[in-house]
Amino acid sequence: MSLLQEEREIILSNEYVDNFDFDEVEEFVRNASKDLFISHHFAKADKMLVQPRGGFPTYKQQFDLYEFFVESNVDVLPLTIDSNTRLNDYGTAKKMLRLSEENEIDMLNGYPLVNHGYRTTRKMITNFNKPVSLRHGTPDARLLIETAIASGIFEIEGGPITYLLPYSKNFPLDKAFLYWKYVERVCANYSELNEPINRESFGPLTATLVPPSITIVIQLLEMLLALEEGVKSFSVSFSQQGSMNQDIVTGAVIKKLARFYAEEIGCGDAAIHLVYHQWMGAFPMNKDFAEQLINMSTVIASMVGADKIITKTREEATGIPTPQANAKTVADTQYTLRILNGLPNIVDEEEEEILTLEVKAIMEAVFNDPADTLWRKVFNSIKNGVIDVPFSPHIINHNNMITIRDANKNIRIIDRGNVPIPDRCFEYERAQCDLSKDTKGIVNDIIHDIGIMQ
Amino acid sequence: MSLLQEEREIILSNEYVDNFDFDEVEEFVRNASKDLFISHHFAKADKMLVQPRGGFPTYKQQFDLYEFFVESNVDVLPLTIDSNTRLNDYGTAKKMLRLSEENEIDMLNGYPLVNHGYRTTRKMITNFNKPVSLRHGTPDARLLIETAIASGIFEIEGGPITYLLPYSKNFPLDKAFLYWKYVERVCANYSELNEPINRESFGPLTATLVPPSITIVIQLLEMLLALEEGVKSFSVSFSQQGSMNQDIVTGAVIKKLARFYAEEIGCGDAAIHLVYHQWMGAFPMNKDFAEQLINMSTVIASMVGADKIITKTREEATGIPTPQANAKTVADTQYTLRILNGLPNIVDEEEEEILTLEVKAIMEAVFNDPADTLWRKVFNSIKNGVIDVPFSPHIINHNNMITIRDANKNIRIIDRGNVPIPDRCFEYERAQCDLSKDTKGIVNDIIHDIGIMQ
Amino acid sequence: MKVVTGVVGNDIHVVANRLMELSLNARGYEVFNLGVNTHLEEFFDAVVETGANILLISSLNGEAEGWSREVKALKSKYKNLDDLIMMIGGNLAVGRGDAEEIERKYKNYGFDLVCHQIDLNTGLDWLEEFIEKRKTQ
Amino acid sequence: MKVVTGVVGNDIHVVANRLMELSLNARGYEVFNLGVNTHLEEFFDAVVETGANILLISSLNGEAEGWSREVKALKSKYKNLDDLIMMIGGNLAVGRGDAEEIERKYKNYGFDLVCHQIDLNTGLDWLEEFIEKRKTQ
Repeated sequence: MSLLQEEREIILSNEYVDNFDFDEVEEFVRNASKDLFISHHFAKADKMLVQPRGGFPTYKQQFDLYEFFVESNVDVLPLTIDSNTRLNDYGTAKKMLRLSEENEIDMLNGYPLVNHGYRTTRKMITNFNKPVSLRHGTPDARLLIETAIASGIFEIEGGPITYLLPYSKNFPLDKAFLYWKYVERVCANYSELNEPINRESFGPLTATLVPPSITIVIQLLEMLLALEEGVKSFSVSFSQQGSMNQDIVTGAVIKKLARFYAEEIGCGDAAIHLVYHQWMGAFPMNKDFAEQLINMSTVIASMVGADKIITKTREEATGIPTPQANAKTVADTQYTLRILNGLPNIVDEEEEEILTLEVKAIMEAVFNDPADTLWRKVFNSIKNGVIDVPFSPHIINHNNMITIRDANKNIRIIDRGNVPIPDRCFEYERAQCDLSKDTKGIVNDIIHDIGIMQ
Repeated sequence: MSLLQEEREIILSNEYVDNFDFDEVEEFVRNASKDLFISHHFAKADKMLVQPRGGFPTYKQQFDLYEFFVESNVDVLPLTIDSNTRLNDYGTAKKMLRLSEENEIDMLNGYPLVNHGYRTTRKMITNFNKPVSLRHGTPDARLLIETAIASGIFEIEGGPITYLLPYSKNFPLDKAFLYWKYVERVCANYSELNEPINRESFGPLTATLVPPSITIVIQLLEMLLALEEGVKSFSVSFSQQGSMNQDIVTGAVIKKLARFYAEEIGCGDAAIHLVYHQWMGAFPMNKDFAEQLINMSTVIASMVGADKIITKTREEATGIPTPQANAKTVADTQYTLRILNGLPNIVDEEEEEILTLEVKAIMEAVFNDPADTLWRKVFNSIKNGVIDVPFSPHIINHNNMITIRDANKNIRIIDRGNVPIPDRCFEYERAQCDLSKDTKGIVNDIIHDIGIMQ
Repeated sequence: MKVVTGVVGNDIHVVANRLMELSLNARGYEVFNLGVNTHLEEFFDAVVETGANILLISSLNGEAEGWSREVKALKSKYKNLDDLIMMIGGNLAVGRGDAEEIERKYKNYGFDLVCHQIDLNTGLDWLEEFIEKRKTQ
Repeated sequence: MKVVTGVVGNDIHVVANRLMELSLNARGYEVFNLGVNTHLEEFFDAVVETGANILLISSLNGEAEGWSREVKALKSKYKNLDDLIMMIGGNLAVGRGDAEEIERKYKNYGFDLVCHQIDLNTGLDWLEEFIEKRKTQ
């Protein structure tokens, strides 16, 4: 732990940071209530856990939000971090936090955890004694995660690929891998003291026509990078894609392959969970319709067999949802899960086989990269387009894969770019689509497909 | 048509009745717009038709309701009849209609069609030029149906069993069969003039723990009784049962067997449709939850592959829904049907086989009854408990079958009474249940099962 | 012992009635269930015809108040009903009401056992206790 | 012909940009896509580096007003850009605004073609017409 300790000191040499007492933090984690660990809830729960979204600038606002959420019967509390903290700009976050505290207006779009510090935040977390999930979007989350775990937050979302490719144009991807390697090791180390810290990848990516093969490959790779470092509890995730059947197939394949690859690298002892995001694309402006969409997402999540669902609100299209809207979604979702019974057993062998072949082919291409470590193989694979995320703004992403929806709204690959989709699978995907259209028609279709839920 | 004509005259010799001009009515039906015929919409629609509920005493109220519904994008307009008319008490209906017209308060729970008469009502129906479905609950609906068809209402719900066993304690079942025989023949005769008049059976029955085998048997028998008389378009129906899988299995079996038995009696040329009722049992008082339930019903209806869905509203638990609530449900349901894509193909072979065996065994027992006509065989089968509807208030019903829900909320038969459920099926049904409980436990379970959606 | 039971008045809700029959059967009573929508006279006629020991009337929609006043007068027209155990259960008043006040009122109307918004099995336990107590008297 | 394109400012919405690239490619242009979050200087640098004939800037969140005034001054610092076709598209004002008024304003800022809330393919049709017209002049 000496190299880690050295890096730690560099990270902590920062005027905005808590003075860390690591002995005390270890003692805290060792004796922390099992109820704070989502890994513990996953192990004992016989229902899907429900987690809303939410983060406010001030301690008081966040505390009130949690009070509200607990009354609304949430299973997992969210802590969404503000965008200044995501860019490691703690100075601006501090200023905006002070302005938010002094005025009625919110100057931050989330909770500036580093500025609040772990001593303060821990009071809130332990007060509610519910598992908290950290939602951020930070490429360099080292300081943030140290602060989170010291606060009693034992689920950390994100990863080097999923938190970078959808959000950033220029942040160096190689650095992101190294920063997240640190995060994984910190999580792994603390996991030895009590229940495991759960890591969760962010499957929705750009939430825009990403084919399931790309989503799954990235989920598996971030999982492997975490398990390599000793993480023992990991959640792969994806968001509603627009076709119920494709979601069910995606869920089946990701569960099987996560288990398969975890065992391949000798980490079969890790617990792997599945998280489903309610629709992450463009929402209808009509709030009644938004509720229909949300309810349908919950039904599909049940058919997918997710362990946790992350909810949206009826106010999604119109701005930042109120706590009331979030609480309503939670209550509605819990009710829906309660009354939804007699789920059918659904297996689409052909679609599962095609998707499995695609994922395995891409994974093989990544593993065959000549680099010495897994993260460098993955880095190279993104750089050379073996992994290509549709609609990523990042300069390293190839953007040469083209996807459209077929008649059943399944996302299909009609141009594979440099991604090694096997010929048989590629032919199958194209065979589902109307390929008679010219580019103008395809562009119009894509515009339509993006607005599919409106 | 001479015997029919004789009966007609008796029915029409009634001081509250329109002076029927049958030549004019025939001429009207012959030239009526195809859009008024739901059978025409079934044939050409590529989506599930959406039908709300609703009926008001006065012409103006009903007209306003339809105006509202048409704006809300309904596919099928409902005409719900008041309960005095259902009991053929046109005198009271007339008095209450006048009071309703003179005051602000509704003195009837539906539209008194016979009192309004066909000349008046036809103006409204043709004005909107949408198919109208007659919802009543009348054992002797002969005059009502004459009036309905003359008004341009070309879908008639009900049947001798489904409109009697859930609603009446004493009305003679044999008479109901004869009254409905008249209705079928009137529908069949008018069907020769233009598109067919569609008959629809009322599958929900008591909406209380009715097992799918009983529901399907009664649907098939009412279908056969109609086809025998020459009806060419018929809808079988059932309501949400509480287990998604059981609904899907029920839908699959009823579709297959309806086709099978229609062909058995040489009526393979008839068009058979499937109607799904959103949850008909006790609704949650929480209106937000009611909406979740309604949305889930729509999703399940899609998985069942229904041709039409009959909707409920968020106000279900609190009284008679407002037109606004009905319109909202229609808009929500249409949106849900639009965004729900990629339906999986679900086949549960074992459940389908068990259910098919049960239905065929009961049907065989009915056919083997020594009576000379089908309606007498059915009558005898209800009288001797071969057909037994749980929670029917009717004195003829045996009430000896006991059903409970298994862990997946499938309705299972644990006491078959006199219903000839084959041993193998009965063992299968019981094997799904926890039978260790005493009657006190079972009674408590039934109470709980009835409140399953609350 | 023999029980005549049913739902009085215009109520068509059959669920409670059906569960009552199941529960009474399970407790070893011989049950004569008149079902829903039964008139007061029919109950007493059935008691006489069957020689029942117990009359158990359900009323679900709070309309019991209307006809209960007639119970004593009607019962007095029949002979040999002095030992009949009279029990009523269900929703005996609109809204929650005051339970003790309601019980007092219905006992005045001639009922030995009054179960206002009482769980089915609890009510039947009371019935058994009542029968035991009467035996020992 | 060569086109430099991209989304100006802090907007990370990449969809329109990606579809623009697809559509331009399909119409036979050689496309240099600078992607989202591009600064004004980067656009002109890229035009010079690639020798592009057309500069097509997207702005999606109505913030174009802020930096558009600098376009003329900045462009004048570069040599040989007199024949460059300058086009801007997207959401050029908050809310709907008056389309003609918006077009007049952006033409004053130095754009030859202004597409405020115009369908992608319509905008590219306008570009083709403009190129044709200029050829014949």
